Formats: sequence, C-alpha cells, structure tokens
Amino acid sequence: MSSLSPALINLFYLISVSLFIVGLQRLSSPKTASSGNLIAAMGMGIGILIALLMPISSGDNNYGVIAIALFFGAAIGYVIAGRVLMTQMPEMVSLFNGLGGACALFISIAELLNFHEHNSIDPATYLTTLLALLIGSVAFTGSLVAYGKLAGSVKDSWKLPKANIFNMALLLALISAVIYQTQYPTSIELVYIIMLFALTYGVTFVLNVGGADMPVIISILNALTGVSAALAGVMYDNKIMLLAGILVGSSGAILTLLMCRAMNRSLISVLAGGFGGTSVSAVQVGDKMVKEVSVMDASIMLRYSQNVVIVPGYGMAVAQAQKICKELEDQLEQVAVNVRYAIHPVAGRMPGHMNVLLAEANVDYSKLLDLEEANKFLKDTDVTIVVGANDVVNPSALDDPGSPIYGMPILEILQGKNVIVLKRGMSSGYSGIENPLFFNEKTKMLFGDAKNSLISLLEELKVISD
Amino acid sequence: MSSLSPALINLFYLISVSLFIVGLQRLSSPKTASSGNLIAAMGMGIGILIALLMPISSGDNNYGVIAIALFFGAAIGYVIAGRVLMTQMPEMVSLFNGLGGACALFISIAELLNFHEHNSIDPATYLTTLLALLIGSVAFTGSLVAYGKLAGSVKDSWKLPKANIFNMALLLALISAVIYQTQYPTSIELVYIIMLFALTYGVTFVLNVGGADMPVIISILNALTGVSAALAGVMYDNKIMLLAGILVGSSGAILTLLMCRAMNRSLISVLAGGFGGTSVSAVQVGDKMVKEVSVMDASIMLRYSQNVVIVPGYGMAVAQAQKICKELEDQLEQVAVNVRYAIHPVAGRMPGHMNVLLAEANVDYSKLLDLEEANKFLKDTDVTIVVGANDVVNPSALDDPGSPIYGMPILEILQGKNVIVLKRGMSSGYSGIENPLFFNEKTKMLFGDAKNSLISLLEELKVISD
Amino acid sequence: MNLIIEMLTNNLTILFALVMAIFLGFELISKVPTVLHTPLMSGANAISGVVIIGAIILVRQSESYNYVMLFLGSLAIVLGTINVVGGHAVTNRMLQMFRKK
Amino acid sequence: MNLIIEMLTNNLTILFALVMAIFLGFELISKVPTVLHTPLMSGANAISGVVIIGAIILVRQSESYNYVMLFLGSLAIVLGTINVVGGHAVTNRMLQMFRKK
Ligand SMILES: NC(=O)c1ccc[n+]([C@@H]2O[C@H](COP(=O)([O-])OP(=O)(O)OC[C@H]3O[C@@H](n4cnc5c(N)ncnc54)[C@H](OP(=O)(O)O)[C@@H]3O)[C@@H](O)[C@H]2O)c1
Ligand SMILES: NC(=O)c1ccc[n+]([C@@H]2O[C@H](COP(=O)([O-])OP(=O)(O)OC[C@H]3O[C@@H](n4cnc5c(N)ncnc54)[C@H](OP(=O)(O)O)[C@@H]3O)[C@@H](O)[C@H]2O)c1
Repeated sequence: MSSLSPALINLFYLISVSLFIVGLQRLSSPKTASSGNLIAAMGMGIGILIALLMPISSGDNNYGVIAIALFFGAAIGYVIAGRVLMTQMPEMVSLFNGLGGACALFISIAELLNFHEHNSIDPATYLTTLLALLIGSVAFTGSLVAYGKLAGSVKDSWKLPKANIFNMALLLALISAVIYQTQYPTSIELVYIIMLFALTYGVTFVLNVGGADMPVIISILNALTGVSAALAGVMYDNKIMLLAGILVGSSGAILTLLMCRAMNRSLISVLAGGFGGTSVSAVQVGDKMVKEVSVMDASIMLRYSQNVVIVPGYGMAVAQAQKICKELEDQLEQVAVNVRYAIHPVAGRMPGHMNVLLAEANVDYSKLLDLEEANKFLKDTDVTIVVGANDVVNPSALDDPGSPIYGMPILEILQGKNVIVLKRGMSSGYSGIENPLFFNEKTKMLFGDAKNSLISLLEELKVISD
Repeated sequence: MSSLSPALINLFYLISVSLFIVGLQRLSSPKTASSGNLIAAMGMGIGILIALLMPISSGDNNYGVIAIALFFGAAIGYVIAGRVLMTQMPEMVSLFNGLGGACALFISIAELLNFHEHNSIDPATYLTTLLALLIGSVAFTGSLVAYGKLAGSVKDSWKLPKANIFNMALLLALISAVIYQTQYPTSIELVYIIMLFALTYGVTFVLNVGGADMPVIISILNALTGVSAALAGVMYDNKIMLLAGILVGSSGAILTLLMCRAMNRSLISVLAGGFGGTSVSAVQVGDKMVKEVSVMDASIMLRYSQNVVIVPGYGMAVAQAQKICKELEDQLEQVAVNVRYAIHPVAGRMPGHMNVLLAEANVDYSKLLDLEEANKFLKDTDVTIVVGANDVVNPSALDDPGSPIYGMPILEILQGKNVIVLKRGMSSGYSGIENPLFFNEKTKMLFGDAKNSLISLLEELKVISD
Repeated sequence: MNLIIEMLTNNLTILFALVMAIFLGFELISKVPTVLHTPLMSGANAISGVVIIGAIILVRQSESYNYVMLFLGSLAIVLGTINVVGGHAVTNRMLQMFRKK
Repeated sequence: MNLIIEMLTNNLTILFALVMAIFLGFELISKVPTVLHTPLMSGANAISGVVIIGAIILVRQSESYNYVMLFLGSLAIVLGTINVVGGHAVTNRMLQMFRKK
C-alpha cells in the first residue's frame, strides 16, 4: 500500500482534530447535535485511515488481521447499537465505554510487555504507559459495573463495608505501586499486580455509588477513557489520540459537574455513595391516609377536564409506558381535552431520559413543557397524571428545609386542581425519602404498574367517550 | 542577573498563557469581567518578566535602555488611561491598538534589517517577519485613522473616489510584493515599499468606512495586531506571543461578527463603507410638520406624569449630558415620578456606550431597562424623553420594508402616551435616514443642545415643584 | 519530579496544545442544556474510542509471528471498533429521536 | 507552496496548538452580551500588546553599540508598554463603571 508523505499526514491530523472539535461543539446545541455526531465520526474515520496508511518503522503491517478485527468490531457495534431499546441507552453507552477502556488496557499491556522484552525502558514513556494501563483498567471494570447496575443485574445493596476507606487505601496502594515500578522497572510482575488492583478499584469504586447516580459515573468513566486514550497518544506520539482524548477528558469532567448541578448535589456526595439506593423505608406512612381512586372515576375526571398534564418519571421508563401515554393523549385530544407533558430536567435516570422516551413514542415536541413553562401551565390544570414520577414532584423540596432534596426545583403540581398518581405501591423514589404529595388532599392514588393502569384508563375512556 | 532554567521558563510560559485564557474567559461575562482584566494583566506581567530574565544567545542585554523605555511607556500609558473621559473610550482603545501595531512594525523592520545585514535569510522566517511588518503597519495607520474619525478630527467626507477599487488594487500589489520579496530577497528596498504600501492601505481602508462603524473596525484592527504579535512570536519562537496573539486574533474576529449582528448588518457592507456617514439630506422634511414644545410645557408634562422613560442616544454622548440626566431623574423622583432609562444595545457609537456613560453619572443599575424590558415598560409610560437618540427609535425599522434599517429591533416608544425629542436640528442620525417619529402626532420636539435643554427643563421643574 | 521536569522540557509545545485542549473542552461543554447531557455523553464516549488508532498501530508494528502481540492487538481493535461504531450509531439514534419536531 | 508544506512539517505541534487556540478564541467570545463588547475589545487590545515581549527580546539581543536596533527596539518597547499598561488601565476603568450596582 502506498505510504503517505509526512506533510500530508500532518495535514490530515489537523483536519481530523478539527473535525472532533467542531463535532463536540455542535453536539452541545440541540439544533446542530445530529450533524455534530456525524462530523465527529468523520474525524474518527480520517484518524483511522491515517493510522492504516502512515509509514511505520518496523513490523509486518498485518493488514489481514486488522481488516478482520475491524470488520467484526464494526459489525458487532452496529448491530448492538441498532437493536438496543431507547430505554437501555445509558447502559449501552456504559458498555461501549468499558470496551474503549479495555482497548486502552490491552494496548498498554502489550507495549509494557514489549518494553520489558526488549529491555528498552525510557522512564517517561514507561510511566505514561503504566498510567494508560491503570486508567484504562478502571474505566473498563467501572463501566461494566455501571452497566450492570443500570441493567439491574448488579444490585445497589452489594456494597463493601467501609467502602470509602477501602477505596482510598486501594488508590494509595495503586499510586505507590506505579511510582515504585517507574523507578525500578525490573520485573513485569508488579505491572500485573497494578492491573489487577486497578481492575478491582474500578469495581469497588462504582459499586459504592447509588444505581441512580450512574449517569454521573458514566460521564466520569468516559472522561477516564479519554485520558487513557490521550496517554496512549503520547506513547505512540499520535496527535489525534492525544488531543481528542484530552478533549473528551476535559469535556467529560465539566459534563460531570453540570450533571451534579442539575441534580442539586455535589460530586463528592455522589462519589461517597450519598443517597441513591439507600432506600429509607417509609415508616411513617402507617399513620397517614392516602386516597385511592378507581379507574372509572379517574377516567371520568380526565374526560371532563379542559387541561390535563402528564408528569412522566422513572416509573414510566420501568413500565415502558411511553407509547400508551401517547395513545391516552390522542384519545383525550379527540374529545377536546388539552394534554401537555411536564418534563423535569432530571426525571428518570439520565438527563433527557423522558424526552428520548416520549420522542420515541412520537409525542409532539411542542407538547413537552420544560420546568418553567410547566409550572406556569400547572396553574390552569384540571388533572395532573403522575406516571411513575416521585422525587421530581416532591413538595418537601419547596417547604421542608430538613429534606435532603430541599432546594431542588420541582414540578409544582399542587398548583393544579387534582392529582392522580400512578405507581405500584408506596415505596419511595430515587432519593429514598417520603413524599408528602401522596397524602395531600388533592391527590388520589391509582396503584399498579403504570402501563397496566394506563391501559385500563384508556379502555375506560374509549367506552365513556363513545 | 540570574538566568532561569529552561524547565522553569516553560512552566511560566504555560502559566502566562493560561492566565490569558482565563482572563479572556472572565472578560466575557459581566460578573467576572473585572477580575478577568486583572488576570490577563498578570499573564502579561509574567510574560514580560520571562522575556527579561530568560537566557539569550547573543547581545548585550541593554537592561538600562529597556528599563527606561518600560518606565516611560508605563507612565505615559497609565496617565493617559487615567485622564481620558469615559466618552473618549473608543478612540482611546483605537489609539492604544495603533501603538501595539507600531510596536510590531518596528521590531519586524529591525529584524528584517538584521537578516539583510547578516545575509542570513531563511525563507520561512523571512516570510513570517514580512507578514508581521505588513499587518502591524496596517493596524498602526488604520487605528490612527479610526482614532481620528472617532475624535472628530478626520471627517467622513474625506473619501477617495472609487475607494473600494483602489483598496483592492493596493491589497493585490501588497500581496504580490510580499511573494516576490520572499522568493528574491536580494535588496531591502522592496521591504520599505511594502511597508509604505501597508501604511497607506491602513489609511485608505479605514477612511472608506463610515465614522460610526469605527467600533467594528477597531475590533478588526485589534485582531490584526493580535495576528502580527503571533507572527512575531513565530519569529522569536516565543509561545506566549504566539498563542496570546492568536487568541486575540480569533476572538477579535468573532467579536467583529457579533458587533455586526447586533447592528443587523453584514461585515461586507460595513467594509464597503455601507451607510454610516453618507448623510442623506432630509429633503422631504419641508412638506411635513413637526410640533415644537416649550420648556415650560415640557416640564409640566413631566411633573405630572407617573412613569417617565429617558432614551439616551449618541447625542447624549456628544452633549455630555449624562450627569444632568441623572439630576433630572433625581428631581423627578423627588416628586414621586417613576423614571427609567431605556437602553438600546447599539445606542451611541460603541456597544455598551450608554451603560458606561450612565454608570459614570451614578445612575442606579436597576433603573436601566434593556430592549425587551423597555418595550414592555413603554406601554405604561406617560412621557418618553429622547435625549439625542435617533436611529434606535426610528419606527421605519418596524413598518417600512424599504428602509435600510428595516428589521433592526428598536425601542418602540410610540407605545407610550407622549414623546419629547431633544435634538439640535432636523439632521438625521448615524444611518442618514429620515425618522418618521419626529412627525408623529405623539411627538413634540425640543430643539437645542441636549445638555442645555435638560438644564432648562431641570430649572423649570425645580420652580414648579416647590 | 525530575521525570516531570524532563517531560515538561521535552514536550513543551505539546503541553501548550494540551492546555489549549483542556480549556477548549471546558468551554465547548460549559453551556449545554440538560436535555443534551445524555447524547453528549454518548458522543464523547464514541470519540474516546480514538484509542483504537493505538491498537491499529500496535498490530501494524508487530511481526507477523508474534502471536501474543497480534492477539492482544486484534482484541483491542475489535473492542475499540465496537466502541467507536456502536457509540456513534447509538448517539445518532438518540439524536434522531430529538430531531423529530 | 513548498514553503508552506515545509512549515507544516516542521512545526506540526505548534500548528495543533494554534488550531486549538483559534477554536478557543471563538468559543470564549461567542456568547458575550452586547454591553460587554467594548470592554472586551479593550481587554483584547491590551492582550494584543504581548508584542512588547518581542521588543524586549530584540533590545536584549542587540549589541550595545548598534544604535539603529536600540533605537527601533526601545521605541517599540515604549509604544508596546503604552498599549499594555494603557489598555489594561482603561479596561479596568470601564469595568469599574459597570460594576457599580
Ligand atoms: N435524570 C437524571 O439524569 C438523573 C440521574 C441520576 C439521578 N437522578 C435522580 O432520579 C430521580 C428522578 O425522579 P423521578 O421522579 O423521575 O423518579 P423517582 O423519584 O426515582 O421515582 C420513580 C417512581 O416510579 C415508581 N415506579 C417504578 N416502577 C414503576 C412501574 N412499573 N409502574 C408505576 N410506577 C413505577 C416508583 O414507585 P413504586 O415502586 O411504588 O411503583 C417510584 O416512586 C431524581 O431524584 C433525580 O435526582 C436523575
Ligand atoms: N453602539 C454601537 O456599538 C454602534 C456602533 C456602530 C454604529 N452604531 C449605530 O449608531 C446608531 C446609534 O443610534 P442613536 O439613536 O444612538 O444615535 P443616532 O441615530 O446616531 O442619532 C444621534 C442623534 O443625536 C443628535 N445629536 C447630536 N448631537 C447632539 C447634541 N449635542 N444635543 C442633542 N442632540 C444631538 C443628532 O441630531 P441633531 O444633529 O439634529 O442634533 C442625531 O440625530 C445606530 O444606527 C447604530 O446602528 C452603533
């Protein structure tokens, strides 16, 4: 295959990096996001092409092996990405990120083996490679655990006792081992130990964090993968890896902070396993009363309303009830009831979770109200249907300074006339705290899986609307 | 003097560049702007310190000369900056920028002399230096002309015939000369010619642009100074000059575009000398009637209003009437009249012009309404006093598709009950077009210098309020 | 410490590029609306797959009989490609959802 | 053209830093409110005074008897310093005005 001239390679390097930058830039604004993704993918394509064509100093090219590997990787990635359900997006991203980490892990270990074999150990490069190995490993297992937590196969209760102390100790051990190994790189054994420790750290670090905080963790792990790619870039003296990696690293860091801010929490409290998962049992429920409502009554209320607001939450995702929500909306609109969706920015388990789900169900974009719009509209609302939301409609955020979510902006649905809450039982939401909404006089409960309840409501509505 | 170790120098380089970035970042948000300026100044301080202390390969250091030059420069700069009136800010910035360009010009010509003397001509460095010379020269004379236009000593009517064609030709000649000289750098004479041409181009390029467009031009010239600093950075292999210069260059470019957008014009039309200065004589005025108002009547109207809005414009700056505006406000507030200022984003001759002037006069920040707030408030306004504004209150922007300013958002003062316009005569504003506002039945004119008119109003008000 | 100083001195320019990239990353993301957090994360994840370039170079540089290297390298390529292709495809699907007006 | 290619090849890393700096400059400014245009312009103008560093190096590198260089250089220093000091001072005054609440 023809080898490229250095000037041309450099030019393409520049183009590739610029495409990554422009891609990221466009990804951060709603109108341009879609093209941003494609532009970034082009940057990646050019980067890969250069890696394939640039002249190398030694080795046998092995294009056959590479072609096969590329083919399988692309096929697998493409198929998985096409099949996955919208609701599984966050865990998918996590899984992919883990594979990126594993990729960094494998190439660093390979290079370290090379160094030791040829006894050519330049301390700076050695340190870089060791760090790439370490960070790649943490990103790898960390992402897998995050995947497991989101997919529900790893439980929040699987926590180490004194996890924070254990993690600190492990981190210290890791750092010491890296320093030692860089200064006395006599044997490869310590490298394996470092890898094992790092893999373990990835697991324990993420296990400690509540399942609902996984989006934040994924963002951190993603930044880590970026950093390990950058370190590998130093290793191979490849500017694309270096700069794209650093870009992902720093933008991941800031995204992490933005996510925490949107939940009104500090990064430290997330990492220390703050709430999220420590579900406080609702002990005080016994002495208060909730009112239940029958499907029949509920549908009559809906039928004769002017304005209805649907508040989706995590429960809608669990129940996969987005399509049926849309059908309910259609049915109501047919009888001239005005339906809107009130979308809280952190409803669900990832930012924009509800928007994605409702868009999947073909809900009209203009019917989605953001927090501010919704709180205005709610004043004129006759019935608000809460579909598996909990924390985002918890009024203690407004009036109970002792509450852990005090100060978080919420959807103020008690401004409306009536509230119907669809949930399975009285268990609490993500933050594990009780919700006075359920005991409010304006509120009626409709217990059961959200999807089933909605289906019953819909059928009843059809009957009474005819 | 002790010379620094290379590692330390590099560290300081990094710190200096980072300070510039953080400084610029903070300069672009109102709350942090002030600290941003200081941080950038610190970056500059560190950069200068390194330049003074780093080891050099040849030469006699000449610290004495440098110290004297630095002292004089700093003293002059500091004194001028302290003395200048707020209204003269834009021309001051332009002057300073020109001096920066001249600095680039002098060092490039010195280096070019060096090259020719020692006959050591590396084409890449030579080209860089030649470009630094060219751009520095344009920034130098261009800024001086812009200064002159803003200060009023250079008239808009001093235009070359066929200026656009002349400028194009000059630019082409310049580029050809640079290409030729880089390939055959046999004599220094052509360098002088290039310099002369570039100096001329700076003059003719800016002469062609309307005086009121000077802020945009200054922003461009500022970007050019940045670029010439960056080129000089390549020359001296100095990363601070290079990166800070480029930062200024690219941020200046984008700022230029933002300014054009705020005026609803294209950069091309600004550069081609669009409107600005081509004052169309108000021929049609004769057959329409304007109503004048006496100071007495005007003050009575003001005294018995509930809400009064003051609309400041370029005329307020010319008349230096900001302090007296504030006194009028105080007097009116004493008799329980509610006074607000409606600030159009491009009122005056630089963005934020009115804010700066009114802040200087100690007007309370909360009394300044931006465009949107003002247009709401104007509905309930009894009397609007237009103090030397014209284009920003021209209703043809709303309803006359043939008008050159059609589509520009304006202050819709005709929504209020009465309008009093303070201006000297019937001449038009910056865009040179007629203003139907003056002939509107809600409008009354109070002719005369804005400051004098306001003083009379104030005195009358004091009399009738007692 | 010496190591760090040495690196600082040898790779000065690249350090500048790094500092720029770090600031740039911050700036690019600092004003993104909440709804875009997930697609952005997903897009950034796809970009972090650049590490695949390293895997390709690794395989190209190894001898065709060095099975350990080839194994590690091609495994790395497969995983990296899944990350890149899957990441961009998933991001695209997500954004497609948002685009429907 | 050859010249450009040569420069591209020799200064690759610096080119990357440049590209980053260009993007960064754009990003930093792209959302600035109208009121800040003038102070920002003024601040950027002060920063563009970095060219003074070149003037200092020029004077330091010239022999003490080379009067042409010394003259050009010290003139450049004076002008550059006026730009830097005056620029920052003027910007500061302007921003002080804005800060008063
Ligand atoms: N969006 C993000 O980016 C993000 C990231 C991390 C954390 N968080 C946090 O997640 C929370 C989101 O609040 P949220 O109101 O959306 O959810 P939530 O507070 O977690 O509450 C979800 C509710 O849905 C109910 N539910 C579960 N499965 C259901 C089903 N099949 N049918 C009906 N109901 C079901 C649950 O009650 P039952 O079990 O009784 O049915 C539960 O009370 C916030 O605290 C937020 O800070 C968000
Ligand atoms: N702000 C910016 O950044 C910027 C930059 C470039 C261009 N511009 C342009 O500048 C214009 C600004 O509009 P504007 O309404 O503020 O001003 P304007 O349209 O330029 O009008 C100024 C008016 O003030 C009057 N005037 C001048 N001296 C006066 C004095 N001593 N006493 C009383 N009146 C006096 C003039 O009329 P008489 O001569 O009859 O008194 C003139 O009609 C816009 O077109 C804008 O696009 C703004």
